[in-house]
Formats: sequence, C-alpha cells, structure tokens
Amino acid sequence: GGSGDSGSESGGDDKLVLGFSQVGAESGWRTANTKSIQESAKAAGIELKFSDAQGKQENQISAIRSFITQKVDVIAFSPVVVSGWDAVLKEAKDAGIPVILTDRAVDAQDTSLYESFIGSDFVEEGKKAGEWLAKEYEGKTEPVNIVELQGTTGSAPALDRQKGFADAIASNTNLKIVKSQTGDFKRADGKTVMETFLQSTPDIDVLYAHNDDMGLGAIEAIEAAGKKPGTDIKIITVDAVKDGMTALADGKINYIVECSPLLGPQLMELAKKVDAGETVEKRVLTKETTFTQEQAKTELPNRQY
Amino acid sequence: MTSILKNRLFWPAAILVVLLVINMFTSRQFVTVQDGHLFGTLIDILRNSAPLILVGLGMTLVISTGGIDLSVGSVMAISAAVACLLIQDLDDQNSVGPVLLIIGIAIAVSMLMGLWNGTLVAIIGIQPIIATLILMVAGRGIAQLITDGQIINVQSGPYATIASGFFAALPVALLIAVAATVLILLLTRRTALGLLLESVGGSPTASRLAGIGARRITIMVYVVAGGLAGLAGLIYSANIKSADSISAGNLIELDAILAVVIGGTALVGGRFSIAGTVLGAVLIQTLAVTVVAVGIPSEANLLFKAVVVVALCLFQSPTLREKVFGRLTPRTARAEVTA
Amino acid sequence: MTPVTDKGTPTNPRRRVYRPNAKYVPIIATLSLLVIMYSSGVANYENFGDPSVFVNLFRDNAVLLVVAVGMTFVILTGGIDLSVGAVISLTTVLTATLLKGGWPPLVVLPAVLILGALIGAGQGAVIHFFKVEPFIATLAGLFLARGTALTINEQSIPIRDDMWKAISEYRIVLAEGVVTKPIAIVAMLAVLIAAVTLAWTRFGRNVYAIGGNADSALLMGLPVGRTKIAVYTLSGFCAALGGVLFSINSTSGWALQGNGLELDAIAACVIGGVLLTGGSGYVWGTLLGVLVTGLIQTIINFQGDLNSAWTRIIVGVLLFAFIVLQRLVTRKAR
Amino acid sequence: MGEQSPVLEMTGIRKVFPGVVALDGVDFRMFPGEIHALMGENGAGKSTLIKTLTGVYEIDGGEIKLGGVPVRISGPLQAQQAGVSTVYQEVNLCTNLSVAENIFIGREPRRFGKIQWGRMRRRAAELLARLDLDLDVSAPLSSYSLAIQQMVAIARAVDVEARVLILDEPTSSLDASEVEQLFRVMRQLKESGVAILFVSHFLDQIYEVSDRLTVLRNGQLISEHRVEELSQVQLVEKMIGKELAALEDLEDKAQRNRERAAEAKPVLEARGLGRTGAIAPYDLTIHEGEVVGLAGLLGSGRTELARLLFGADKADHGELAVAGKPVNLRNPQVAMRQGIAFSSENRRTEGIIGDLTVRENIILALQAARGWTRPIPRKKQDEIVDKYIKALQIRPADPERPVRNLSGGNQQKVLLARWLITEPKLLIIDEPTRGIDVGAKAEIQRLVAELSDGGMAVLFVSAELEEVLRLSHKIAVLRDRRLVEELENTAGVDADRIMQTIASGATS
Ligand SMILES: Nc1ncnc2c1ncn2[C@@H]1O[C@H](COP(=O)(O)OP(=O)(O)OP(=O)(O)O)[C@@H](O)[C@H]1O
Ligand SMILES: Nc1ncnc2c1ncn2[C@@H]1O[C@H](COP(=O)(O)OP(=O)(O)OP(=O)(O)O)[C@@H](O)[C@H]1O
Ligand SMILES: [Mg+2]
Ligand SMILES: [Mg+2]
Repeated sequence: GGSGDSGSESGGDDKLVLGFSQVGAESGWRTANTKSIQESAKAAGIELKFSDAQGKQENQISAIRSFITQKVDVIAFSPVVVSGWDAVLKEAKDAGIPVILTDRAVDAQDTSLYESFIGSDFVEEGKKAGEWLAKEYEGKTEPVNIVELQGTTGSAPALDRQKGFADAIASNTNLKIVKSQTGDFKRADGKTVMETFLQSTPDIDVLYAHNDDMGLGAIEAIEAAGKKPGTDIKIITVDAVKDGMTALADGKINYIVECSPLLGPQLMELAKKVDAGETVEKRVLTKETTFTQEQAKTELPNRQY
Repeated sequence: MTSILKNRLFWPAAILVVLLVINMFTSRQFVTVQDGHLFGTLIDILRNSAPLILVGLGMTLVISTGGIDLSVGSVMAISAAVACLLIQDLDDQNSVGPVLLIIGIAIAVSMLMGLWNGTLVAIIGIQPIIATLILMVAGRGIAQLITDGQIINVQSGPYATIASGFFAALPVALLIAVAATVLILLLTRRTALGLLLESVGGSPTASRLAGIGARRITIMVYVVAGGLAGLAGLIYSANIKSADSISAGNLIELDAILAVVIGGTALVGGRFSIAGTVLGAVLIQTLAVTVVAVGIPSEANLLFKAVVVVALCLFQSPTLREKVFGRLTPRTARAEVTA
Repeated sequence: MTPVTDKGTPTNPRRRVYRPNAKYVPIIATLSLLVIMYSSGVANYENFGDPSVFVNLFRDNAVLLVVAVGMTFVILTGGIDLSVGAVISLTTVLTATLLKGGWPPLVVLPAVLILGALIGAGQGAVIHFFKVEPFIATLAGLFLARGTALTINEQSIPIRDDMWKAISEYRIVLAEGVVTKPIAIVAMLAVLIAAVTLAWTRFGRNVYAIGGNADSALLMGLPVGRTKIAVYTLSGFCAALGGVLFSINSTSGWALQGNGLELDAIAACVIGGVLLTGGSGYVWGTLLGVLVTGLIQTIINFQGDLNSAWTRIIVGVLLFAFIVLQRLVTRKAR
Repeated sequence: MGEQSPVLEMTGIRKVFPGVVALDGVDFRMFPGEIHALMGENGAGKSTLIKTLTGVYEIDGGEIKLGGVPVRISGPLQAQQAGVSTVYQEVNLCTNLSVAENIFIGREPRRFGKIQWGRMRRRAAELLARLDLDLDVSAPLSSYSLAIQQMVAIARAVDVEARVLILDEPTSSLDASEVEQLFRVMRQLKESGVAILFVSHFLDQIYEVSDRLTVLRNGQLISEHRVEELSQVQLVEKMIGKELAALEDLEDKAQRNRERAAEAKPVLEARGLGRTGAIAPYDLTIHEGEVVGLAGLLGSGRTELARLLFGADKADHGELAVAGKPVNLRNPQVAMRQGIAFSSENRRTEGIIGDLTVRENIILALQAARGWTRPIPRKKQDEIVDKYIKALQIRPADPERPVRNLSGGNQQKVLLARWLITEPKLLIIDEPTRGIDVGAKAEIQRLVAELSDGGMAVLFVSAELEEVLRLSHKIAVLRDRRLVEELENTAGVDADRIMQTIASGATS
C-alpha cells in the first residue's frame, strides 16, 4: 500500500503539524507527488494531515477548513483550480495559520494570504517545449505540421502548456499546429485521438503532448499505423516520468520537459521556516530541467517514479 | 417505408451512417487492406468500441431487471490491474498459456465483484444504484492499491493481441465483442433467460408469484455484467499495454447507460434490445472519433455531443414522430372532430 | 364457541399502533446511525467533538444540500436529473463572467436563477411532451450546459464583486467559537421550504402521486404534465441556486465545477431513504443523506493519513456499513 | 324520461388501435337521473368507450356532447372539470398514498394553500362510513386488499360533484353486502339527478339497479333498451349474438355432483398455520379432486389464507404437509415444486406482466418451473397457447399482442391459462371470475369442475357466494381473519346458512 505512516494522535508534543490537501490522484505523476510529500514529512519529523480532494474544489475548501478546525500549524495545498480561494485563505489567515501553495498557483488579489508558492511554471514548460522545436527547425522553411494532445479541457496545466507552446513557436510561421484535441491526460485517449489524427491528417511531422502518458499512448497508435515514432514523427512531451524517460532513451520520444513531482523536501523545509516565523520567498520554483535522448540515457537509472 | 421509420433503431442507425459518411470524407483510409488485414478509420472505430460494447451488454442485462450498475468502470480498473500485475511477474511474458490463465483469473475476479453487487441488490435488498455506488467508489481505490497508484507496464505480445491483434483479417478486440454479443444473444434468446429477465424487470411482484427465482437471476445478471466489464478492462489495458487504475473505465458507466437507452431499452426494466445496445455503443464511439476528425475544438466537444443526443432523443420520441410523420396519413375523421 | 373478539383482534387498533410510524422507520434508523457515526468520530478524533465540526457540515455541504433538495422532488416523481452539476458550472461561469462584465449583482442573481429554472423547464417539457426518458434528456442537458460553460470560458474566473465577497466573508456567530455562513442558512431554508411544500401543498402531494403511479395519477385527473415539468424546473432552479452558493463559497466561476455532483446528490437522496422508483421518501431523509456523506468526508479528513486509494476504500466501507445497517434495522422493524 | 334532453350524447364514436377496431361508429346517450348499464362480452369495447369519453384516448371519429354542447375532452382532468367522474376498471389509485389522500388528492381541503390534513381525514372517514367502511384513513392504501381499494376508488368518485358518474365494473370483487351499499349510494345520487354509467358482468345486479341499458358487441352498437323491456336471456343473446341454447348447456354442466370420493388422499394439510397480523392460525385439509370454497366478507382474510398456502407470504405459525410430507413453503418456487398453483386476485400488479405478449404471459409459470436452461420449444409454446386461447376464448386471439392491450376480462383468462398449463395438484384461484363475462364465467366454472373430476384439488376464492356454493365440495367460512367454520356443501347448505355463520362467528 502507498499509505503513509499512521498519524498518531499525539497532540500534546510540539511536533509540527502540517495539513496538506492534495488535488487528487489523477495520474502517476500525482501519486509520486503524494508519496514524496508523505515520505519527506516523515523524514523531517513533521506530522502530516493528508486529505485527497478527488479533483473537487468544494472538497478542498472543506478540507482546508477542517485543517483550521483541527488547528494544524501550517496548511499546504495544491489548488484544484486557480481562482476562488480568497475566502478560505482569509479564514486561515484569521486563524493565524500560514498557508503554502504547491504545484499550482492561485489568483488571489491579496498575496499576503499565502506565504509562498512552490511548484513548476506550466507556461514555462510549454515554452521550453516550443523553444526546442523552434530550434530544431531553425532555418528550415518547409511547413511543419504539428498536432497537439491537450490535457483535461479547462485544467490549468492544459491551458498553460498550450499557451506557452503556442507563444514560443508563434514567430516561426512554418511551424503550424494543424490539429489540437484533448486526450484528457490519459494514455488510452492519447492513443485513440492519435489514431484519428493519423487518419485525418496526411503529414504529421511533430506531436506535442501535454504529458508523457498521452505521448506514450500516441506512440502505440503511430507504431500501429506503420510509422516510426521519434523519426517519422517527432514527439515532445512534458513530465518526465519513468515510462516517458524510457521511451525517450529508446528514441521514441525526442524531447521531454521535466515537471517534477518531488517537491516534498522543499515543502517541508518551507513549512518549518514558515512555522518558525521566518520570511520566505514568495515564489519557489521546483528544481527541474529538460531532457534530450542522450541525457535520458544517463538519467534513467536514477528515476524513481 | 413507414414501418422502417417506426423502428426505434432507425434514427440511431441513420445518425451513425451520417457520422460514418463524414468520417469517410475526413479520413484518408476508411477501410483498406494493409499487411493482410483490414485497416482504416472504420476498423479503428469498431475495434475501439469493443470495451463499450462489452460493458453495454452487461449493463443491458442489469437494466432489463430494473437495476443499474455504476461499478463497471471500477471493475474494469481492477481487472486490468490484476492482469497486468500478474503478467508483469511472469518469467516470460510472451508465453501464451500463463497469459490466458491470468486473463481467466482477472475475469473471475471481476465476476466476484459482480457477485458482490448482486448479493447487495438481491439478498440484502439495497437499491441498485447505491449498492453499486459502493463498489464504484471503493473499487477504484482497490485498483489503485493493486497498482500502487502507478501505471503498470507490460510487454506481453499475447496480451496486447486481445486489443490490437488481428485474426482472419479482423481485429481481435472486435471479434471478442462480436463473440460476446452472440453469446449473450444465444443466452437470452435461445434459453428462457431473456423472458425471465424481462418478466422480472416488468413486474418483480408478479414474477415472484409466477415462481420465478428473481434473486438468483438478478445475482447472475450482475455476475455476467461484472465478467463483461472485466473483459472490457482487459481490452482497455491491453490496448495501451499497461494498467492505468485511475483512468481505466472512468465515467464509462454513463456512456454504457447512454448506449443502452439509445438502443431502445427502457431504464425502468423489462423489454431489452441487445442489438440496440451494440448500435448505441458504436454510435457513441463514432461520435468521439468524429469530434476529433472534424477538428472540433475540445471546449466545444460537449456541445457537439449534446446536439447529437438531443436530435436523437427527439427523433426517437414516438409523439414527435407522430406529429411529424402522422401528417403523412390524412385523418379526415379526426379533423372533423377537432373542427 | 370461542369468543372471536379476543384472539382475532379487531384489525384496526393494531394497524393504528404500528402502521403510522412504520413509514418513519427508515428516517429514524438513518438518524440513529448518523448519531452513532458522529459519536464514534468524537470518540476517536481529537477536536471532533467541537461543535463547529457539526455546524460546518451544513456550510461545507450547502451546495449539495440545495441540489439534493431539488433532486428529491425529481426522484419522488420517479425521474432523475443528471444535469444539476453542469447547471452549477454554467451558473458559476455566467455569474463570474457577468459580474466581471460589470453587471449589477442584483441583476445577475435573478438572471442566473431564472436561467437555471428555464433549463430545467426545457428538460421537463422534453420529458413530458416527447416522452423522452429523463435519463437521456437530462444527460443531453448536462452536455449542453457544461458545453456552453466551456465555450464561454475554459478558465476559472475570479469574482471580485463586492456583494459576492461580502456575503462570502460574512460570518454568523451561533455561539462562542461557532460560526456559520449565509450559504448554510440558505440551504437549510431550502430544506424547510421543500419539506413544507411536499407535506402541505397540493403540488407536493401530486409529486408523490405521480411517483407512486403516473398512469393512475393521470386517470385520477391530476395535472401530471404540469407537475412533471414543475419538478424539473424546480430542480433546475435549485441547481442554479446551488451554483450561486458555489460561486459565493469559492468566489469564482469555473466550467468544471460541480463535476459528478449529480451522483452525489442522487446518492444523498437514496441514502436518506428516497426510493429511486418514486413515490416514497422525505426531504428530511435527503438532509440526513447529505449529512452522512458529509460526515464520512469529515471523518476522512480527521483521519488524515489516507492516500487516495485508501480514501476511496474507506468511503466505500463506511457507505457499505451504513447502508447495510440501515437496511437491516428497517427490515427488522417492519 | 324520453322528453328530457340527454346529459351526454356520443355519436359515431370510432377508435382504432393498431390491428383492432375497438369502437366502430358507436352511439351512446345518457339522461340525467338514470342508471345506464353498458353491456357486452369481454373485449366488446365498454372500457374503451369510457376512456374515449374521459379523454384517455383520443377518438378517431365521432362527436361527444355534454349537456347538448359539443366538447373536446383532452384528458381525465378536463373530464373531471366538465363534470364527469370515473372509476376505471382496473383500480387506478396510488397505493403509496394514504386512503384519505387517494380520496381527496387533486381537491384536498385547503386553507391559504395549505392542505388541512385533519379535515381531510375526517371527511374521508365520513365518506367511507357512507359506504359502511371503517378504515384507518391515514394508513397507506397498499395495506388494504384489492376489494377495499375498489371501495376507496368508488368513494373518491361519488364524492366529486358530477353530472355523470362512470363505474366500470366496480363490483367485480365486492361481495353482496358491499354491492348493496354501493347500490344504495348509486340510487341516492340518481335521485339527485346524476347520470350513472354502470358496467358489470353480473346480470342480476344490472336488473337490480339499472333503468336502461346499451349493448355493445365487437365494438359496435347493437341496441339500447329500457331494462324492463328485455329479459336476461334476450340480453345475453344480444351480447353474444347467438341463440342461448349453447349457454344453457354450459350452465347445466356446471350443476354437478358434489359427492366425492371419501377415501381420497389429502393433497394438503395445514395445522395451525397462521401469520401474525394477517390471519389467525387455522386447520385446513384439501383432498384430491376436492373443491374447497372460501367464503367470507370483504377483508375477512380469504386472500391472506390462500397466500400462505402458496408461500406468497411466509407463515409464522404452524405446519403444512403436502401429500403427507411436511414442507416449509419459503417462497412460491417451493410451492410450485410441490405442485401448487396460485392465481392472485390482483391481476394488474400481481398477475400479468403488461409488456410481455399473451404467449409469454401464458407460458411464464411453466417456464419458471422448468428453469431458464430448459426453454419450452417454440412449437410447443404455440400449441399450448393456441389451445388455451381457444378453450378460454381469449380475444383477440393473437398470441403476440402485448397483454396490456387486452381487455380486463381477457387478461384474467390469460392468467388462468398460465396456471392451468402447469397441471398443478392443487390450484388456488383467488377471484378467478373477476371481470369475466357470462359465457366465459360458465366456461371457467365448467373447467374447474372438470379439473376436479380429473383429480385436481382446487381452492376456490370468490366474492360471489353463488359461485362458491355451486362449485365447492366443502366451504370454509372466514370472519375477522379467522377460519370460523368448515361446512360440507350438502343439500341443506345455502347462502343464508353461510351468511348466518359469518354473522354469528360460528355455529357449533
Ligand atoms: N391500448 C390498447 N391497445 C390496443 N388494443 C386495445 C387497447 N385497449 C383495448 N384494446 C382492444 O380493444 C378491444 C376492446 O377492449 P375493452 O377494454 O374496451 O373491452 P371491454 O368491453 O371493457 O372488456 P372487459 O369486459 O373484458 O373489460 C379489445 O379487443 C382490446 O384488445
Ligand atoms: N373492513 C376492514 N377494515 C379494515 N381493514 C380491512 C377491512 N377489510 C379488509 N381490510 C384489510 O384488507 C386486507 C384483507 O385481507 P384479505 O385480502 O385476505 O381479505 P379477503 O377476504 O380476501 O377479502 P377481499 O379480497 O375481498 O378484500 C387486510 O390486510 C386488512 O388490512
Ligand atoms: Mg373493460
Ligand atoms: Mg381477496
């Protein structure tokens, strides 16, 4: 089982109590994120109150309120959605509990409502992907047909990765997104959507998938259509989970922008500081990078998720 | 002519044909022969419909008894998780025998899940929607436990075959769906099961007094639905050569119920149509493909789906049909009265 | 000759003794199980006994409660409304968009409520006039409402309107350290009004009659069509009201809001003893059903060490235990 | 009365269902203050005519005038508003609601829009008292037997201020005293100028209350008469369109030899069998070839007694032996395996399965007994079904028609057929002749006699005492849900003797 240690009900001691509300468990990435947080909390000697919102904002709001009722020392959460946190954050502030955002930002007007935001920048990720592509086709003039597999319609990573990518390739007129459709961040949907792309679009040169899973599904479809992924169709994805890295090392994916779920240690450090009343940076970026096929080969053995 | 128009399945079939024609134009290969087997959009659609058809078949039987099964998606996830977990541990993932055995185990586990549902409904007497909701919620948790929240990859040739292989020029997944359909048809129409199901769904009290063992039949139906969902889960996971416990069969219960209703089976139970469900399932899959092929932006997908469903349910409505087509046959007598 | 009267007890008195409360047995059973569940929470978790935990149930589940109230009417007629979650999302998106566009809040509020009612009425009309199954008609409504919301704006939109924010932040102090929010009051009012409507008005009784047997109701000369359309209108209105409460609770609008809420609402009704086949159940039951699901969620939150997998399993197990116990208790009492 | 103008006038009414012309140019009229009987065999179109009048069906031709004004009634609600109050043939009430509500729903007493429950209950109780009923009006209707439900439906209809009151077979499961109450109320209403349309298959009842009658046959109007103009024999001839000789022949056969095998083996023995709150423990033995009749008033527990013998309800006292061996009838399946068959009085909710065809409904019990793995071959099905459609004169004689579309009487015949084909050792029939026309009733009685001659044991429950007396070897009398006496049906036993037993509790 992936459950953490049993949070003993030892209210009396001065152990730091951290309430963490996770978005859900919509992907392997998210599970790794959860694990990282649970393990690093244990390592750091922090008592973790964990709650899974199952993708619903209302659950998350009530979880945070429940943390307030339970009088935890620090609250951290990965917001399901960008807006709508003003009221509950204010409640936390009034109760004197500092809040740290992880992974996704909020658009609260009053930034004093939270102490810090630690996580990746999705727009930046899209941009990195676009920049690599622009570089790859630098100086070439023949049209390049790109298809895009979007994440869940309306979700922040999907919107931002789409935007960052589009911005980065905007100046190269020969790079054109010919089809863009949601694959819901799922492998199976990635495969079926790619099948249809292949049937309805004659020359696909590049596939940009908003996560590894959809890309991996699409690879299946490309192979079934008798083409070589990575060669006939260049593939860029985001995340860099182990399966994606394997495919990258095998040459089936060309480029992966990392979006690291392992922000547990950084979060615990922040929590301790915040609890101690130290001032912390408002924006902490997760340590992450990008991978080419060569880099993947060396990195692959170290991947744990 | 009018008798064709009156058939409940006419309009779903007509819409299916329209969608297929659209796909014929948008796709480069609608049906061709490639590497000795059929290939193209049509084949993709049929192959990808297989899980929904299987789940829909089970759902039809459950609905015919006046029940409903929300847990099918979770059962799919469990079955896929069990199969992939076991295959992963095989010494030789490509040996056929053990893989078949594992498939058997996964289906048996799924049927056990069905037995659980059936027991809650028939023995304890819980309303089906809530009885199966329990497994819907908990089942996915169980699947997540089995896979430890990660995606389990397998590299088994025989396993992948059930989703993407071909046999006699036809996709294996489609053949499985066809076989299941034929089996269910035989089971319901060549034995008395169909009659007894419709009777239980039509009036449980009257059926009991006619000496029908409604309990046993109800349990059996949930077991069959579980088994079929398990099979669907295997095809789903074989298609991507991995077990994804979170997305496998997510929300498929809605599509399956929709397929059943489009196919002309009433949700209150009673008369059911297997062929209708299959048609409904293929229609839903075609719709999904058409949305991509036509390039409808993803934020408008739902609107497009809504338009088709609205059109469909209006066309299928007997009253509307009478109002529109009834005019074709003049009713002088009636005109007199109303005048 | 044996005196007939003493052993062959006249039937009336006996019936009078147990029949009337027989119909309240499910509710009483549910209530007692709820109390047991709450007490075991208090026994097991620190701070669980804090009155605000219980009071917060109403605030945290206000939206669900309002929607479930509307759903209760629909289910009582033997129908179902799958569109409520989508109507919520459309309402929040519209509210946020209109408020952002500078519309006065006092115009936006009635506008979105009326829109919700109209969507419901449309569905009801399709169901009644064209004899379309409620499931498929409201599923189409779901696609339509959420599709519209998505096309209006895919992203979440913050609400900066002063009135909305003021209501959102307004606290009602019930006792020392126990506060609640206006949305909870609105939700309880909805329950109250619904209960009165169902028990004391002709419309309410027609709802039960139609659920019991729609054909008979028609032959008895009840306005079946009108009532059916009315319940879907009501459900649409409640969903829109739920949407407004949602937008107040989260001061934002988002097209994916309320995803799957229809199932939660249906489940709450059914847990509360409303029969899906129609004609039997009470709004009070629905209230209890909502509290049960809310309490399960609270227990999970207090447990605090469950990952997603275990969360689901524990929710399932609690639900199972509750439903089976409820079933056994009511069966015994019959 | 002739000089008066009719309150209701229907001319040239035509109604076509797919495959059947149910009404073919029927004229029908009613005058204020008359009781008008609508007569005809099963499936003649009586109920259909009523439903076209109240707007349940849209007419395909013809005209309806109320009080001389042409009207278009689009549904029961409009019919009620136009002053037409109806009790339909199948009891159409909402069993999930209380008795009081069923009487008042749609016109509940209100103040400021709020229903006055107390007043409603009081008025309901008063109304029922008029029909000599004492019920707990706040109990759900489902806790009462079908006969009571029928009385409640009547109470509802007679309370509505109406110009025209329609009663479609209201007496089919009432016993003599209830019928008397009903007639009393009908006469009162007639005095006050209400026109009452009355349908019944009991000729005696027709002659007792009606002023005038209209005969339908095969959806066509045959004739209209003043009741005293027409003898019973003439009436029946008009209904069936044949000379009556054949019918009398049937009646004769039904008169039968009731002395039967003293040495016959018992098929079923109940010792102290009972169910708390339903029926007090009773002893009952039924022998091979014996017809046992159950007599009693409305709600005396006949149905409850019979249900225990089929496992439809579970007994909580006593024991039961079938063919000498003790058995526990846990459910109907067990009973069927013991060779017991039971046809319920409530054909609509406990009998037919409306969506299924006549054929499927007929073979259902036999198929259930064989199990789902052994389907009855289609050819055999057709044979059996054809045989019984002919034998019981089920009309229309189309086995593939959904049974829901059959007339009430024909549905009843389908149910009988369902149980007859299982060839049971003991046949329990609760109100088998409910809603069945004269010809078919004689036919069914003859059938019962014949079956018992062939060795089948029959438990016969009927509200019609005549019928019970004619058929039974032995009569068990119930009162207040207690079996009070068992009588050999010898020469001295007649209706009076039984009524006396019922009235006094027991004689011995
Ligand atoms: N909804 C329907 N659809 C098709 N046929 C119908 C329908 N209702 C009635 N019929 C047919 O119309 C004819 C007249 O039926 P109706 O119910 O009026 O007979 P009835 O005179 O009331 O008989 P009974 O004495 O048995 O009640 C029958 O042949 C019946 O099968
Ligand atoms: N006069 C009455 N007062 C109160 N309850 C009654 C009365 N008559 C019948 N009932 C109810 O109806 C049911 C009658 O039982 P049952 O059906 O066995 O009667 P029955 O002898 O078959 O009479 P019938 O079927 O003619 O009504 C009982 O459950 C009882 O609750
Ligand atoms: Mg009739
Ligand atoms: Mg009876």
